Amino acid sequence: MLKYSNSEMMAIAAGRLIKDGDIVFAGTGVSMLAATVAKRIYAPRAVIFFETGGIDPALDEIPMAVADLRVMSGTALNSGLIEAFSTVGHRKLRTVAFLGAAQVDQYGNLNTTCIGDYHRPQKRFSGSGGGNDVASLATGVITFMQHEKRRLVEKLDYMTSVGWYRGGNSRQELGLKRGGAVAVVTNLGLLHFHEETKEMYLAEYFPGVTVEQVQENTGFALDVSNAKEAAPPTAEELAILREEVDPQGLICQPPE
Amino acid sequence: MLKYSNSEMMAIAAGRLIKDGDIVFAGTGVSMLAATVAKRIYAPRAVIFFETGGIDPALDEIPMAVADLRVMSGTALNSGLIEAFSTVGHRKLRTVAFLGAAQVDQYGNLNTTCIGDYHRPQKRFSGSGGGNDVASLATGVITFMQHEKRRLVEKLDYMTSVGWYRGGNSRQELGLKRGGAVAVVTNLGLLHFHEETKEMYLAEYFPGVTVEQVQENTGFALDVSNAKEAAPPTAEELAILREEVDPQGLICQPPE
Amino acid sequence: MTGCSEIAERLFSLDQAVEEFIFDGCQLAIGGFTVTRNPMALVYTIIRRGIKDLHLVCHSNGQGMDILVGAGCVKRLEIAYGGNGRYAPTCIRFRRAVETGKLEFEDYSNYQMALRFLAGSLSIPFIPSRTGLGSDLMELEGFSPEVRSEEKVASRKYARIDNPFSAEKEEVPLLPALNPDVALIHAQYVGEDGTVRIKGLTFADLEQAKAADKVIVTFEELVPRSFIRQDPDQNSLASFFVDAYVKVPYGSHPTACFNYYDYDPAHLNLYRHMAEDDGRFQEYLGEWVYGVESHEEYLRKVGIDMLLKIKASPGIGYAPGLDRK
Amino acid sequence: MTGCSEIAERLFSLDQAVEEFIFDGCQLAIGGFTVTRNPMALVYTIIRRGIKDLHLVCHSNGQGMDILVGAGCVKRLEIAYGGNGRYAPTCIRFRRAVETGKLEFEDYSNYQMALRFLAGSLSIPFIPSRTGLGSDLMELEGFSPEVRSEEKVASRKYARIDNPFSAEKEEVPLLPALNPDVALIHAQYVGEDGTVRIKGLTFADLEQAKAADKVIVTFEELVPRSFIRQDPDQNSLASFFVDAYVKVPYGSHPTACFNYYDYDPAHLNLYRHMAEDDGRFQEYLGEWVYGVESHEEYLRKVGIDMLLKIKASPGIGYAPGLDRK
Repeated sequence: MLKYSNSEMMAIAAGRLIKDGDIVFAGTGVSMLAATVAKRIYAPRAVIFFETGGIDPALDEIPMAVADLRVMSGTALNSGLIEAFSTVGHRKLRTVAFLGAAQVDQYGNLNTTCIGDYHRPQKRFSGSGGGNDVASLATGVITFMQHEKRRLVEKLDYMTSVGWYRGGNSRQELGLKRGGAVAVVTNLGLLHFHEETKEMYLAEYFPGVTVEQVQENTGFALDVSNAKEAAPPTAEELAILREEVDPQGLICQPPE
Repeated sequence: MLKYSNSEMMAIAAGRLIKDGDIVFAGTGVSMLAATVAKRIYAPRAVIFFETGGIDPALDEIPMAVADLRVMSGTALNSGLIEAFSTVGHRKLRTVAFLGAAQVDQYGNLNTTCIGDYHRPQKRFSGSGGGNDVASLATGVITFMQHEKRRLVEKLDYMTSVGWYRGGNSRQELGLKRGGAVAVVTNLGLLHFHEETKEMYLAEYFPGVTVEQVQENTGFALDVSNAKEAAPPTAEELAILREEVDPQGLICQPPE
Repeated sequence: MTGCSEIAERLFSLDQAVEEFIFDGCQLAIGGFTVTRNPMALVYTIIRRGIKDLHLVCHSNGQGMDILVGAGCVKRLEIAYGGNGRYAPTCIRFRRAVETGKLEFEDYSNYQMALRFLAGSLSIPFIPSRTGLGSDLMELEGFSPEVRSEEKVASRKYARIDNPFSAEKEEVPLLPALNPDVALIHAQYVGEDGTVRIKGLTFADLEQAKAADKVIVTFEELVPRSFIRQDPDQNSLASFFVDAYVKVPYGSHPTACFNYYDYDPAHLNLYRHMAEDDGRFQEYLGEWVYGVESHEEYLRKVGIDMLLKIKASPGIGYAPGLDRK
Repeated sequence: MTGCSEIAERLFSLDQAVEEFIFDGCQLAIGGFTVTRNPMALVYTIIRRGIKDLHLVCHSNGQGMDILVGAGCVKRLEIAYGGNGRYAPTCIRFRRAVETGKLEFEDYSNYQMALRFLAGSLSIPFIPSRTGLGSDLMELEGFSPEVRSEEKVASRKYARIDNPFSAEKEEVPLLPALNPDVALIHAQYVGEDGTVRIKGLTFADLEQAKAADKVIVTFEELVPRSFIRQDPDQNSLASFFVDAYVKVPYGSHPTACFNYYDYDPAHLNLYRHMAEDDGRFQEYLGEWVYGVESHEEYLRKVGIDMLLKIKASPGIGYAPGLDRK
């Protein structure tokens, strides 16, 4: 059996969600890998771009930040923040964004700002960056996070980026015309959202993970009734990830 | 005595109004010549630019339109309309604009749109173009026109571009924070505006023109009490205009 | 159509592109400015194919606007400037149409039209502007209430609000965004990857393209991916904004195209002369538009002598010494 | 200062530029983004000269923001993202300052901050935006009413109006424009005529520069007029927007500068380590900022070995194979 790490599984599981021709708004870290894996395997005509304005970079090396010189090298076009974000929100484009977060709630809303009181937090994080913008404007958002009770919570300490807001139609009622949370990819599995209620449910658990493990590490009641085991990474997926996408092992270290 | 044509006198009289370091928003025709003469003689550090976005072009040949390729050749920077107009209105820049018009009133307001009813005019002109914008935003406007009773009128058929509006402080009260009409240059002389009332007065009449001639050709009562004769073009001014600025004689033909 | 990285399936002929994307009554924006980089080959194709009732949204699209109006393709016009530089201080067929009541029209300024396209490109419904205050641009509406109620027509010409961020009362005019059905752009370069590069001034072309539902790009030259990606800072429009590409050398003749060719002064003078009379104008259309079967035939009519005369000088971008009277 | 076509009188040293244009309490915007093209040489000079009470307006100005906050120069901060990529998912001194109540701060998003600079650059008082709806960015204000009443602070974080162009009720959020007292930008090229060319992504640098009252540009290379005017489509900022130029090779170290040098991973890791502890951070400032008399001395401390390691490869723009762990 193939050996692979948690973050390799996450990158590949998320990459599989990208459709050919999608415009993929990538962050750094695992989301970069997921986008690049997707483009090299499932969605050759996907276009990867960054909030900083670099469109379809060569990505011969992994960027360590969205402003890394590697996101502006070999691109189709270099521009700026205004152009990039107006592209995310452009009605004629299907744009899918990868985000990370410190907390997510059952409606896919995200906190990347703080734990505790906003004005005097116990723990401060980076803040929205472009997170709120892409969550507001993109066709869909895929979020990465570690699966822990304190991260998958009933109530966010701060709602930085809106997913399905309070469920149902509440997102549209805010004036957000499209978009919403597509999936949350954790180290334990893949979470989707019910079509009507917009509540989170467990779609797939990764090989070696149990449904109980997922439930124990989730801070709210999670529908697991339709959960099945995810397909493990294939040899091809792993080879491309390790040899082409991140040969320096900057993001994912394969298991010893 | 040097011979020169009316339009040569106009270009030179207007050119003399430019201060060194001004950002000069030029149109085509005589205003182009005025701007170029000014830069080559009185204001070497003036920057000529166009509403289409070309900044400080080489102008080895006279442009025939503000989108002529000659306004984008040898420039410091080529951009677009948004950048150009936001530059005209930039509070840190002293921007002077040259405009033409079909009609002007005693407060320096301009009509470049129509004669007769707006919806079904006797005569339709080009419209505002960037005229209203620079009249609203620039530090000052200098207008060129033929001196005729039907052109210098008490009431405009259509107020395309605002000068001093209804005189006094009325321009500021509209919300136009700076700017206003600096001068009108006609084939007969140079018209300025009273500091308080903002009413037009005759500042200079060109050599060979009489004060009476100016009055007869003006459609409203004109203060001529401080008028004096303008200095004729110097040999240097004419030489630069004819040999360097418009050697093809596309705009001004010297007299036979 | 999104994210295609190669353009084979989006390469059209002029006729195919017009047939596919331009319909009677559609709202249309054309790129360029007066005598430069108007998408003339597409404009001629629109006329030839008898498209009608266009709602044209223009800043200063001189030559392309005038011939579309003159040929009767335009029902409704929003415009800032109906002139063509020294070759027509007021565009002649435009003027005739307004004076004879043949057009629904409404005036804005150039900055206002550019800002309206910018707002459309940013997907925001309006944008503030400081221009227009006190003028008849703000006092007089061109469109009737019936026109105002139609789709793609702004419900009001302007709005005014009190600046909510200011302690003192300060009125701010708002301009409604534009989102045309189609934008037509002529560019110098398109890469094999579909990336568009415009050289020289871009006017409001990029805002128009990003504001439009569909975008057709005609271009002078198809260049290798390696060329267009050598310096991506220079590129103008990403492939995913473009719905159709048409290769049309001299595609903006008789208007100019920086680094490729100057405007054709003889043709612009001919046009002016022909446009001055209704009958002559029909002759002009017969000879130069309806009677021409292809863009190649059009270029043969212009003739190699003239194409060499207007050829741009490298490093200068225009044709120095061209007789432009 | 307007319209000067040569820049001799606007060439300053780092110290002169900071002395002339940056004052205690001023509102400051810095260019670049996280690990790239921060105007670090100017930032160090600000710290060294003991400027205090800055009101910093940032989108994601990682490294420059963090050290200014850490050195105690910043009283008030508007920010979208206080991180530095993989080298500091949350900037450490920023985080410490917020958690210990040492800062007045308010959160926006990156697009919102960029749009606020755009509005400032267009001289309009506000701009609509579709982002933020429903989130705590709109629900929670960071600044107190007292802070709100101060000059250069927006009277409200957002406003909401009903779209006056829409028949149905549609609420639109408005963002207040930003017009900082000073913007600091680091560019690759400045021409002898003062024209600025930035290569690679421009982030919100150009909007920041055009929104600001005063602009200081540091740059890698002074190039002839003939070079900068060879292809003016590539240029970024006209001379008349710039108040002071300072030639500073490696002026954005340890952040990167496209085509010139990559970020310095060793230094960013050193910074992270030193920033984690209050005492160590003072040591870092002592060694790398206060204890350094000139930019040349700073570069000697970085060392030629590292400068060669981070040197960008032509045609690629970064340093391939650089150890970035």
